[in-house]
Amino acid sequence: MATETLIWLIPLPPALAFFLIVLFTNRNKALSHTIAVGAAFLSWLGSMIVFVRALRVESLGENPFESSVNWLPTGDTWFRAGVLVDPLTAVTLFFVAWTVLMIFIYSVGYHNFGQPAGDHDHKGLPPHGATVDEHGHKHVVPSVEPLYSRFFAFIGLFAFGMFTLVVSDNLLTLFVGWEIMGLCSYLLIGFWYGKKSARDAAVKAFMTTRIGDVFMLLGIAYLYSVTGTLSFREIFTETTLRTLASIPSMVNGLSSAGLIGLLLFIGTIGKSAQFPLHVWLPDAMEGPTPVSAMIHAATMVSGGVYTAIRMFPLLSLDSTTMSIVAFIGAFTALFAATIALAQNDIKRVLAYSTISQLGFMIAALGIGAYVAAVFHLITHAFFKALLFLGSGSVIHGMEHGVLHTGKHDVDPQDMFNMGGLKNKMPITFWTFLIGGFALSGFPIVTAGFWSKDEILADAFAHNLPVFVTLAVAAFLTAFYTMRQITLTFLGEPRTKEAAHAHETPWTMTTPLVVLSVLAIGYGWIGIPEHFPLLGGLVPNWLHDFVGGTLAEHPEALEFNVVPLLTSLVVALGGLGLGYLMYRNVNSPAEDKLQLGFLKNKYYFDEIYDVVFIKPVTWFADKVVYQIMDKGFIDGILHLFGPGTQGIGDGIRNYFDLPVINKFFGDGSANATYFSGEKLRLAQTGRIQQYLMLALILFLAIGAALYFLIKV
Amino acid sequence: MTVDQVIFLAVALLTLFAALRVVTTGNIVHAAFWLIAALFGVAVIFALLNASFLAVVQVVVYIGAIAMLFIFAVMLTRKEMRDRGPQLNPNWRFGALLAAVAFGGLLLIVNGWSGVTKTASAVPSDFDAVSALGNALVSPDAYVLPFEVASVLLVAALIGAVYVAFNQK
Amino acid sequence: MVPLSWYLIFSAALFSVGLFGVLTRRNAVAILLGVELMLNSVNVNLAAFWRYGNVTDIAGQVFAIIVFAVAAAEVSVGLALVISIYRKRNTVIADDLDMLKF
Amino acid sequence: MNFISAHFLSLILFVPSLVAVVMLFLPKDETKLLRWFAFGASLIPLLLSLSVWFQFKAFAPGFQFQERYDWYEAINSSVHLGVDGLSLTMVLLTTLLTPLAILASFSVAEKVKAYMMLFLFLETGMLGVFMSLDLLVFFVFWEVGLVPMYFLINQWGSANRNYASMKFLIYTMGGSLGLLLAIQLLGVLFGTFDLLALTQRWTSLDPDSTLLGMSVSQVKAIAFWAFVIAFAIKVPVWPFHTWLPDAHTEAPTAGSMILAGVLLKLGAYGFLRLILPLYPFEAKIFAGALAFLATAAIVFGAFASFAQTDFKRLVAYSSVNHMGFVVLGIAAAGLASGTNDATIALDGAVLQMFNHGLSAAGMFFLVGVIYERTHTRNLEEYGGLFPLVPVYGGILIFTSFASLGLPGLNGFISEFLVVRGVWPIFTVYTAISMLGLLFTGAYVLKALKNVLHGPMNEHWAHGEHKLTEINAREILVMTPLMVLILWIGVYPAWILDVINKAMMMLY
Repeated sequence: MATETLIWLIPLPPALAFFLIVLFTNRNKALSHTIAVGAAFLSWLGSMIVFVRALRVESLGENPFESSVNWLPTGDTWFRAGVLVDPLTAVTLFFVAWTVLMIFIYSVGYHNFGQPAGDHDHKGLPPHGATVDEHGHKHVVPSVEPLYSRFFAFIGLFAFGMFTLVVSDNLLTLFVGWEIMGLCSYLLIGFWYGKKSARDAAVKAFMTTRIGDVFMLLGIAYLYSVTGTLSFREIFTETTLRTLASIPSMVNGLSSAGLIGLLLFIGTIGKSAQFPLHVWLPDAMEGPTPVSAMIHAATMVSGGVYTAIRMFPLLSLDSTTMSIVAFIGAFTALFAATIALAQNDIKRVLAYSTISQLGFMIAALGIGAYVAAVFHLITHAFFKALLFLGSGSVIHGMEHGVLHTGKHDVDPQDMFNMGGLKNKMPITFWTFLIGGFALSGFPIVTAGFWSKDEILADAFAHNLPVFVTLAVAAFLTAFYTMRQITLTFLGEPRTKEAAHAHETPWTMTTPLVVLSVLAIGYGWIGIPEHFPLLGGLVPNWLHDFVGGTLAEHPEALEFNVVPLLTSLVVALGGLGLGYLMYRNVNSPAEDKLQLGFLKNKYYFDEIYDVVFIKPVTWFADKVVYQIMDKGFIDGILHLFGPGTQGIGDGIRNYFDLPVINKFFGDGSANATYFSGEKLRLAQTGRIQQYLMLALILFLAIGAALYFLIKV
Repeated sequence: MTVDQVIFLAVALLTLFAALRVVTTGNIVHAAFWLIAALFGVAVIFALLNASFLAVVQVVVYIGAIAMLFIFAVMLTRKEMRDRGPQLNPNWRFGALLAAVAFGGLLLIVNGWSGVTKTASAVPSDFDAVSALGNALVSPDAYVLPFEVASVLLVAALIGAVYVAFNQK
Repeated sequence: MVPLSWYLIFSAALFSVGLFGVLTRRNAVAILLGVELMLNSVNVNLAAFWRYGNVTDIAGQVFAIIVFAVAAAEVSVGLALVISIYRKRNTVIADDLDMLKF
Repeated sequence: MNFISAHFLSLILFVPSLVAVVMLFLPKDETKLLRWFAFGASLIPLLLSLSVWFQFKAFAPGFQFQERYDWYEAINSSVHLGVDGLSLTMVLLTTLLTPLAILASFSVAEKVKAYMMLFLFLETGMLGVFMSLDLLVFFVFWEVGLVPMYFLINQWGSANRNYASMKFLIYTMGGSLGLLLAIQLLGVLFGTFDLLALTQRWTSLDPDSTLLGMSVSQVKAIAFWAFVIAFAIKVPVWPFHTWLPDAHTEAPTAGSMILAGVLLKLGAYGFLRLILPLYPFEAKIFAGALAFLATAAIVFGAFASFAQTDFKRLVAYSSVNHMGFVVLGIAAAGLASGTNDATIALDGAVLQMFNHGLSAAGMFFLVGVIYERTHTRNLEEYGGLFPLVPVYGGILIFTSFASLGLPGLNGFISEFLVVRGVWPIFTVYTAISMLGLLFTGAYVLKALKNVLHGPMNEHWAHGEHKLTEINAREILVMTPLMVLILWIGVYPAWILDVINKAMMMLY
């Protein structure tokens, strides 16, 4: 099959799976997940074939696979939509396909496929376990998710959106995929919509990202009207870029490229949960864990960064924009890392770490470290998916314990309820450890080290404040990761539930293993050439390949020992300090970092509530609806009512009644009545009298005529 | 005065007297009989006018059929043989006045008409009025249509009369 | 010869007498009698005008015949009505039959 | 067949009315017969207009399928019918929505005969506006559409129907008063009401000459405003919009479907068909004001919608918001007529009219479905209904997101085209209108959250109040709408191409 055709086909199987499940197989759980996983597999297969074929092409950057069709007629021309696989797309496709497939498989186990239906499970609430009678005594086992099929439908649709976003050759279809993912994110966060927190989180996620989306839409419209095209290949030609850079925008001191870049970047801020639109991502952890892993760690939020990377040639045209991007990224990286220190929910820690790591990528982009950003994007997708799936496995194991003890008020996600899980869940522990070390940037072996090191090296070379910020953030990352590992897996079980935790089924552990391989191995493709000892052993393939996407291939950095040392120190130091501090901590009270402002995320939710949500609700209801519409406009309208009625009354009382009615109306009626009253006497009903009268008249008229004619 | 004139005057006066009795007599049965007399007088007048067919029809149809019908009707609509109370309206005088005025008016018109003094020419000897009348009544060129319409009218009237007078009980 | 005017005057007198009867009699049958008189006066006129006009034109007599027919019809229907009313209201007095008001 | 092919438009136009007259002779108690008869009959115009759609030559300029019959010779007014890409789209929308609305009203049990007849008459009224090329006939149909709608609201509406129907009727009639006078003015000036002839003569008038003692520009300005107010009330443009929530809320379900789906389009159609071609100069001058009002409609419509607790009123206000985009596109086209940007904006506006017809009709229908079962429209009284009615929930989510403008569904295409077209022309207004787009999301999610999500309101789960799932007939109503929503969202070119060519030729 031609590669172009194949690219077109990549997003389709999950979409098809969505429709098949929704329309036909939603009652059959096994069939539904078979279809969904099968579809994910087909997409994975297609992606891998495309990826392999892309590797074989010489300088793919100049000659990408592309194909497009007429989509929208716009005046004289057509808007063309199509697919494009250049190096950036190829590597993104690679990690997206892997994570998506793994998470699809993981979901089968996570939602307890094959277990009995729950005793009291409700649709829209997490399953609560089922009682089974086995070997003569009753015990409680996990129960299957009531909306099992629906889950696979939704993630199918999501995968469609993600693949669409990746293979699009233009901003508009990219935006289509972008928003479809937003919808799925909304639906999946609110998957257990019976919980108020999930419901609110879903709305919050959708609305917050939508703020970014509308700006992005503006940016797209702006770009389209200036350049007349949205196709990446056409925008990123030298002439177009130069035009964009030379036309001033309506904002002072900013070229139109700068403004467009900013508008598009706001979209990324929303989607990738950067400051100040980061508030939705931690709450999004209300969704099922595979969702957190896929949407809110590996793919969708990466989609925001991917878009920013995609638009890098445009962003880099204006230095103001670049500084803003770098600032936002670096600030978010640090800021989110500090919050993560004080979180006790295993998934929330990961959520903040995701925000922080995305900030790393954005910061890298802002300082022009294109390849480093891509590199970190990929490695992060692998190890963060791994971490989330691991945490899901932990939670699952804990829920086992909860079901065993029957104490449902024990939160299976609170790390202070865990401890000592290393022996109970060995596969989970080792894979989680790999993920955690990758996240911390544990030297040499993990992929996270190589990508983070490259960012730090670039930052050191280009922008020192960013370097310092990121270094601190990296330190904190290592620290809270170790805190998490220590609290969760090491030491002794702190609760009975933790003591009764269980390793999870193979459907869940297999993806963990696969991903941990990728989380380690993927780093080796991007080892800088001049790195001591290891440099040159494996060629720095990534740099050459991904760098080829840009028109001007980025130069490889000279090796510098300062960033290398820094990253070694912060990673190992953070990990060591974390272990030391938390190995004996058994309750939140002993944790010195449970500071109010960290725990409450710097009160951002509260501030937004007071500054935006409450005033807007008030404005909408009171001002727009009650005062403006009901009061003012309808008030004026209602004045017309009494007004016309006044005129009407006036006419009636002073003209109609006296003149028309009394005089003409009643007058003529009265006259008729009066005359009738008198004349009725003539109506005797006696035929002879009538005859006489008729005769009199006849005679009179006859006489008159006779004499008149005579004379 | 010729014999004709004497006969005319006598018959006319008798007829008028009978007619007056018809409208003034208190007994309705007598009135019916006086009507027969009046109708007979008119038949004589027809004869005087050489309208022999009309005279015969007057006697046969009017006296023989219509007057008899009246007598039957009178007898059918009387509670008792004697009539009580006045037979004329309270305002009969006014009626009389009107009739008199009408008569006066008619006389006035007759008086003012130039042809009033016309005399009758002799009937041609070869003229057979009865056969001419018969031909005229059935000739398509003449009066067959009014004649037939009249017959239809008669049939309709008869059916209607039967229907109206039919005792539904 | 009798002049035409005599016939006309006789006819007018007969008509007026009949008219008087129609206008003043209380009994409905008697009113019909008056009507008969009036119809007869018309016939006299028709016959007279025939005789004093063109004798060969038989139209006058034809009309007289038709008047006979109409008179017969009128009498039959009129009497039927009188009898019908008598059955229903037990009276033939025209003044009592004053439904034709208001 | 010759007769049909020679009289396509008049058949489409008058078949509903003829059928309504025939229905007069059907027994009034045979409700089943009446319903199916009306439904079957309303399919005839649909089939005919589909046939017209397929025979239509998008690339040919001018009006096609023209028919002309003398009507009022003394003043040179004739029944002149014809369609171009713009009106054909609207005709298709009308003939599509009417059968669906009739199908949707199978649950109406009172006075079925009168109800169905009114609907069919309504269809004729609406189609007449879209088809007629004669101003006087245009006006006649414009008004004809009001009467059945008035009775539909007044007779089959809910609690506050008297107020709502009165407001609807008087308000729109008040607006059309000026329209009538302006049409008469044109008729007196040019001795014809024919749109084609009129456009030519009207625009070629010497601006320095005088007409009826006023300068041409004065006359034009007066006539312009008379037209604008009539159409603005119908659209409705903020601040003439307050009749809409009342009328929509009180109307019976199918009435709201038609009201939102088609009647609002009459106003926008008037702008496109009459104001832009007849008053290019005035349109240019006042385009800024119109764009301001459109932006206000978008923003305030979204805000007001967000503030509602009544489900149906919420959807009604969303119409204000969505139609704002149509007007914004029209305003941009008024200012920059002839440019490529303007064409794109108009493409978007017309497609938005069609799309809003689909999604608003669907939304109103879905509100009606749940209202029929629960007898409440208060959002607070629902809650967690998704497990009870999963199919309904799915359909509701789908339609809501179409109305929200989710990419991949139809609303996005049109809104994007409008934004794209308007951006270079009214940059600031476009930026502000994004606020409306943001809040579109807010109110849609608010509705979904209150209806489907959340803890289940046990009231609807058991016993006599047990909520029943959407039935086959209701799904049948939604199916064509959903198919079109998705189809236009994925591949809009089949309809957009017709619109685009028409817009290119018109302006």
